[in-house]
Amino acid sequence: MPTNKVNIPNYRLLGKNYTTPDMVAKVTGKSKYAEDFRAEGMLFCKLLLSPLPHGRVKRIDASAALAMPGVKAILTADELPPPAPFITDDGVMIPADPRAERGLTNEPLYQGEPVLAVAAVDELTAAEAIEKIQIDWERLPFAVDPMVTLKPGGPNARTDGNVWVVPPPAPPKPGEKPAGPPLPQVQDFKWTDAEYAEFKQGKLPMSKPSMEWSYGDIEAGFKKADLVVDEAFVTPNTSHQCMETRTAMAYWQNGKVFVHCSTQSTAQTVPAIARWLSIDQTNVVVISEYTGGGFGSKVTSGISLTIPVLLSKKVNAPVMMRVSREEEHYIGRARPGFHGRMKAGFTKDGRLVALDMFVVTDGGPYGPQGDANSSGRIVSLCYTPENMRWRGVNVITNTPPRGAQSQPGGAQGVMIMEPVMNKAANKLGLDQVAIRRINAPAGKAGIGGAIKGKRDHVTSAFVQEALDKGAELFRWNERKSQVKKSGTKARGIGVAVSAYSAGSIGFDGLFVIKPDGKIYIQSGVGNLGTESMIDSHRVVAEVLGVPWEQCVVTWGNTAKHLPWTCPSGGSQTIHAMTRAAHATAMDAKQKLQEIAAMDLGGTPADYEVGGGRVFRKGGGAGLTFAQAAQRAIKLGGKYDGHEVPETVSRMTKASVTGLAGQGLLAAAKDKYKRDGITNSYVAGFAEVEVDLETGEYRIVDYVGVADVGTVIHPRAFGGQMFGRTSLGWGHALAQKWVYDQHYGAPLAKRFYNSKPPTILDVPVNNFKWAAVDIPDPETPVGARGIGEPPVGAGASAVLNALVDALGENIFRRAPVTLDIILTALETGKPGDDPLTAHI
Amino acid sequence: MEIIEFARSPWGQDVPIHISFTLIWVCGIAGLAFLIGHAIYVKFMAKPEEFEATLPEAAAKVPAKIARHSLASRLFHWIMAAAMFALLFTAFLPKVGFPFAWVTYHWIAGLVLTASILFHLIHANFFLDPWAIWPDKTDIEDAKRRLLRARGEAAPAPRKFAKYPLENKMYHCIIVLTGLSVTLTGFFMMFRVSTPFFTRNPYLFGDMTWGWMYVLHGLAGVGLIALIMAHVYFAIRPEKFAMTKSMVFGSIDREHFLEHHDPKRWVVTESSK
Amino acid sequence: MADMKNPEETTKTLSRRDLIKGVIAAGAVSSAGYLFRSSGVRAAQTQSAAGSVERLVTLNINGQQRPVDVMKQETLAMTLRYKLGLTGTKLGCDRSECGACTVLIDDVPHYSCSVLTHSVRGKKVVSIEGLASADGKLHPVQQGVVDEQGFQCAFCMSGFIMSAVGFLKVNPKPTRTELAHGISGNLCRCQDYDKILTALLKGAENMRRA
Amino acid sequence: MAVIRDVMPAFELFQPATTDDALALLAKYGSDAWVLAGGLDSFDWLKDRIKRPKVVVDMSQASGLRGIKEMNGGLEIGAMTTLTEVVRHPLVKEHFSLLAEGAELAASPQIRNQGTIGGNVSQDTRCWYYRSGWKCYRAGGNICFADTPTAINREHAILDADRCVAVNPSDSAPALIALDAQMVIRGPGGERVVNAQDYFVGPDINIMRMTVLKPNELLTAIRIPGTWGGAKFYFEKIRDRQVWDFPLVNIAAAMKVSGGKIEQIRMAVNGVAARPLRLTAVESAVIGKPADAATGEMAGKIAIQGAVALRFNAYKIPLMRNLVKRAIGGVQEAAWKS
Repeated sequence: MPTNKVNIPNYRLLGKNYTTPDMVAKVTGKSKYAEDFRAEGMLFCKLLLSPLPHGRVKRIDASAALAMPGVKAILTADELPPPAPFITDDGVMIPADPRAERGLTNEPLYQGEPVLAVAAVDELTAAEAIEKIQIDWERLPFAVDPMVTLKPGGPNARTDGNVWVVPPPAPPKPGEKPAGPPLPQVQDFKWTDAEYAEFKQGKLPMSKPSMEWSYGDIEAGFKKADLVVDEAFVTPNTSHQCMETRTAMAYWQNGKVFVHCSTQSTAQTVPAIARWLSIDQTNVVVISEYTGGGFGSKVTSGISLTIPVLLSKKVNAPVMMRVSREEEHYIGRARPGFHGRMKAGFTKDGRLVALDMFVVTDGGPYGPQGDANSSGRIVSLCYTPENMRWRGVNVITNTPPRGAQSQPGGAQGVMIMEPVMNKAANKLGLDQVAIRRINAPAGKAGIGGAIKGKRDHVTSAFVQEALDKGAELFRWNERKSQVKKSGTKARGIGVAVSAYSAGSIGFDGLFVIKPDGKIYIQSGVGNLGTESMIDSHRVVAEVLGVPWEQCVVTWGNTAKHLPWTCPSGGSQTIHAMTRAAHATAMDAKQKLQEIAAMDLGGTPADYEVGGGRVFRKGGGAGLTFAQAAQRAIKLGGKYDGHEVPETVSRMTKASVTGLAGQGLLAAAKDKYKRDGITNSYVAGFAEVEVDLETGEYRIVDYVGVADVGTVIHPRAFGGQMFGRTSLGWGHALAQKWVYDQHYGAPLAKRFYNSKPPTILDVPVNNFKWAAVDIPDPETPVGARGIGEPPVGAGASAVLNALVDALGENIFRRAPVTLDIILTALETGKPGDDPLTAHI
Repeated sequence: MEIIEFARSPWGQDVPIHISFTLIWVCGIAGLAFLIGHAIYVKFMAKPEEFEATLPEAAAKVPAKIARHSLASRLFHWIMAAAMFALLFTAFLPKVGFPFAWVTYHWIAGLVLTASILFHLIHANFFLDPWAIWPDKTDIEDAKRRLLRARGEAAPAPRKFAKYPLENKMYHCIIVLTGLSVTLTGFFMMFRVSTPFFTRNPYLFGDMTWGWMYVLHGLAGVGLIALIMAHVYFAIRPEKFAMTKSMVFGSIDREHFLEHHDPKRWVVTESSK
Repeated sequence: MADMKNPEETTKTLSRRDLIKGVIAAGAVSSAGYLFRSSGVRAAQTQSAAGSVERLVTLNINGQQRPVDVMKQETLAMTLRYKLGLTGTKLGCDRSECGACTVLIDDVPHYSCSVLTHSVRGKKVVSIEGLASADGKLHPVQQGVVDEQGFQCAFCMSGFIMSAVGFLKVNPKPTRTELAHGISGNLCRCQDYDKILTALLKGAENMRRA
Repeated sequence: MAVIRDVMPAFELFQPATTDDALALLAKYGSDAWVLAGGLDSFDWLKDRIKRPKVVVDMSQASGLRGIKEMNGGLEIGAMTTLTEVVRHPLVKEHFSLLAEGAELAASPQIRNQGTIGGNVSQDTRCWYYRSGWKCYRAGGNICFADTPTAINREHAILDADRCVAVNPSDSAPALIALDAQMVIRGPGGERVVNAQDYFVGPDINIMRMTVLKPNELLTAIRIPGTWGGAKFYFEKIRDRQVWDFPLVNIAAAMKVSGGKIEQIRMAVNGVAARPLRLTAVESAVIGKPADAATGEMAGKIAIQGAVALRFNAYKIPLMRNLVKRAIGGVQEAAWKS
């Protein structure tokens, strides 16, 4: 039960709990998610999924299906628009990628990939029609295990190779805009015989990489080291498994497509759909007021929504595509699993002086995932190795496409590095908290590799403070000396640190103060219920000095003139949108002051804003917001949006125009300076209890302390702390993919097989969170996001606690299920297969 | 009626998995129909066959008892028979409504059968006259004569048989085919189940290869139902009973020999075994 | 509206035309049955036998009698969502392993994705839409959730609330652990379990006070 | 012909009010009919379109099959009684708490509110290959996908496997065996009663079914004799998740102890073979011995004789051994509190 209170001084609203405006609709069932919409004449579509892990369609015979009464149309990959180049708002050209995922395909790259869709009057008819379709297949080689495809002579998941390689970006030509990121290329990549021999010994070969970076002098670092730890670890592939699948419904009206979908970003889904369909983004309307979970898998919704969109165009009727839970397993994204190996050099006092990190990521068939690189960056930040080399191989497998999942790459990096920290502390006889404290980032700590000798740095880091606070709350020192074993149960404690990027910059804010005196705030952020979408706008009320009740937030429908905003993903919102909100509030303040000066004399600087009024400093004449709004309408121009600010992005400009004339319109882009990359940090402390006769264990206690700057909405924050930590626990406890390697087929498609944690699997009575409460110096209200770093901390603190309870020779991969523990206790050897994927 | 059952493979391919088990009844009934038909034919329709007479000087050389099957051959035959019955019962009884744990008995019997066949191959090829069981030119020529005569057409009288009558030889041919089919497929099928001999590996072959292997095993298996029925039937027919006895005691007597066999084609001496 | 405990009687008293009129009169979505509209795919009609089932039924949903045309294989979740416009009941897995579709049948929580609609004839069904009173006053458990900012994405929320309401009928004064067990048949992927439990416990407290 | 899941095919529905009506329907429709109890197992097969019955006989309206009544000092539980009703029934709780414990650990609250005791004991295996609709032995094919060099078989059998290595997932079944329950079966020929342990069938005898129930028969009731009422009970279920999970191994034991010595005992485990196994060898070995850790240790070793591990399920052997040990000798530590 969180009894935690956050004390942010001097704020009227920030740091206080309140009820968000979406709650009543949610508790009464009136909130509408994508599948809750109906349209007259709506058809349903169903998907035909590939039975093969890799194959090519030779011939489709759908004649029997199309002859059925009630069947309206079939959509195949041939009817999808070809991949098209794309120009971003910043004018960067993203070239067309022929290898990119599309909604349907004639060369499925994983079992379950959608091949075609059938629209019919109802689902039953569509399903019967699918069963009547005959496809002739050409079978192609496949691999679902990255280790298998790396073996000499191993099969390749794509016909042209098995590893992604991203060429370095071309240097910008003088006088031209910088070129977009180069297209990833595919290579055929195999281990040498010697490396394969090492693999067969159960060791992950540190082969030649397909990407690498470094800083410092790693050789010199190892020379300095008193202890070298060489450890490998395997992390699971885990599906996002949002409660709401990526169901979508679409219809066309007057050349515009209306898409009801589930997305983390209403605003950013518009250009994504425009790009997938090769149409102008002004012809796309996205409606998504409530999103049933995303966790990174629905940043711009999913490309599968193009199926109902194109079918509805083809049959000229609304089409609903209900995505089933099994289909969601295929197209719903997942975190890539890692095979990682760390060679780490420590001095006697525990300082990490050299780190050689090597990872193999299982990236599925589409696009290189950023997880690999992120894992190295986060490890370089969390444990500040003096010298480091990071190398990775981004492997292509015939498994469902991956996507960012809360703390993408960071969680895996932490999970691979934490056992090394743990082992080093034990070997050196150091306290686990102490060794992390010694190596913790502080201030403008470095992150990532060096380019021309220079590394990036973060905005701020207060990890030592987080560790200290956590150790105190957890009573670490006290518990360290408790008895570990009692009868058939053993207890252990563990600590882990984690970090991740926690905020982007440069987005727009937009609101109108209307003649009713209320502030109508527009948001293009998806509503995932983390409430950052709403919470960030509390800054507007805070800056303008109005009660929150005077603010109305509009979201979820791009026909309602929304600004260009960040997605509710990557922990961006609370940072990016408090900045944008702040900038926009300042714009409103400026306009209010100007109007007041115009009407009441003096200069704008003579006026102050507060209490719903703009008034002369020190008291005296003023205008209410209602009056100022009416004046703004009269004044027109920039005051009511008839003059569009230059700085804001294309979408915001259109929205400003759409809202013009309704009141005092404030619109601004976040142009605040920021020195460094914004990251948040969590120190996690766990206690576990293991039943030595069954291998079962429970997390009996957990403390998480966050270094996130200013906490804006403590209750929502606490929910994120628990929720994201729990996602990490899931990775430690039971969540995974299982594949039959002979057929390349998934076996754990159902919840009862893939095992996301239930309420009885997590320490719902023994969880505490806290924040260090030091505002970030590089952002106006000092707030950073919290959605990512709890994951790695949650997973690794539990795994480290298991090591404390049972010793080091138990497991080499996560999740650690009871069979692994029991086998290890029984045989005295680690109870898991060291390297096979998806078991 | 379906002869083969197909199933959807995990890759969505239609592959054969085994024969339709109604074929058990089909073959059982076919076997029964054949032997009833044959019995009726022999009893009511068949004309007595006439053969070329045996020359007396040749007949004089024939001893009183002629060894037909060595002890080893007889042992082989009866072990094989026992294995065959065990195989048929373990295979088909559970399919026709008498469930029991049959798999282990089945493959053990299969191994016995395979071993006995291997023994037989070596024994027959290296210790006996391997050609004695295969039809020769005379057999084929005589078969024509017998056929013509049975149809009432004019043809010279056929000669008496060598060691084995043509029917016997033809039966052996079919048994060789079906026997090799079941044992060979059966041997590989042991990889599909758990045995003490090797790691269970149902993926030794592709889905399609396995499927046809099961079909062949099944077809040969149900074929054997009819073949064994016929074999037993002939074994107990009075005119063949001497041969059946020889499979127990090893020899036939002179009269039987002279009635059915041609001493020129089956050269026997006192010392012959 | 006729009580339809006996399906045989239904045949006699209600024609399909009457039923459709009734559906419209009852204020249901006018174009009923999106998912099962008019295809040719039907099970072979069998002649009536003991226990045969008539498609036209009247259901007691949230205290109202709702006449509706129900396919034989239709689940309650589908009827609620696609025939009666009650989309507050969510489908998260359609396989009784997430709980988003939980409704009360005669006060007992059930996964409506795994109940044949025909089996709730004569029973009282309550969905999330039936909790608040007619004047819009929230049910104490709903109020507890609002008070405590329970849940994140809330796709699982109606199921959790229905489970809690059902459980509190059996155990009105649960401990935190007891309530956790009571609502353990509901999955939350935001994994906001801590806040959910706090909110529903608050709801239990609200109920006792009300 | 392409495969599609997650749309329940159309079928004709019957909701007979009596067992006789239901049996008449089964007789009429034969193999085209499917019996629906709580439906929680059935709907998977139907929604996945793997099983395609033309007719579904839904027993939900057969009120005569629901309820618990006292009978000769024991109980008779109607097959359609829900698990929640079993768990909450005062007589079950008082005399046969072993069954209440087992039933309460099944699945989730809502499933227990709907799932029936008859359905729970008669449910099909959860082998994920079989459940994927792959044509294995159990589905009438000629292969076990779960015992191949690449198969993932962590949840499969260690005992009594014969070609098929699936396990029985029921939590109430071992409790019923330990309580010496009897299954009442009605068919066209009338009623027959079989002992609980004989209700289940292994792949050696019938590789396509989990029970001796014939397609034209119904399980109508479960009778628990008074014999074991109030005995010393032990039930434990080991699983990965605390909700919605089938047992990796579970154990049920009923013991009568006098003067510290075991006088009588019945013990059954599930999750280790295609049918719940009564551990008769253990039972006879421990009678007359003290109910302590040493006896438990010995019993555990006997229990696992003949166990054969697959690639990923070797842990089940010590797990079963330890559970047997605990069932006799007890657990030293308090149970989990969550």
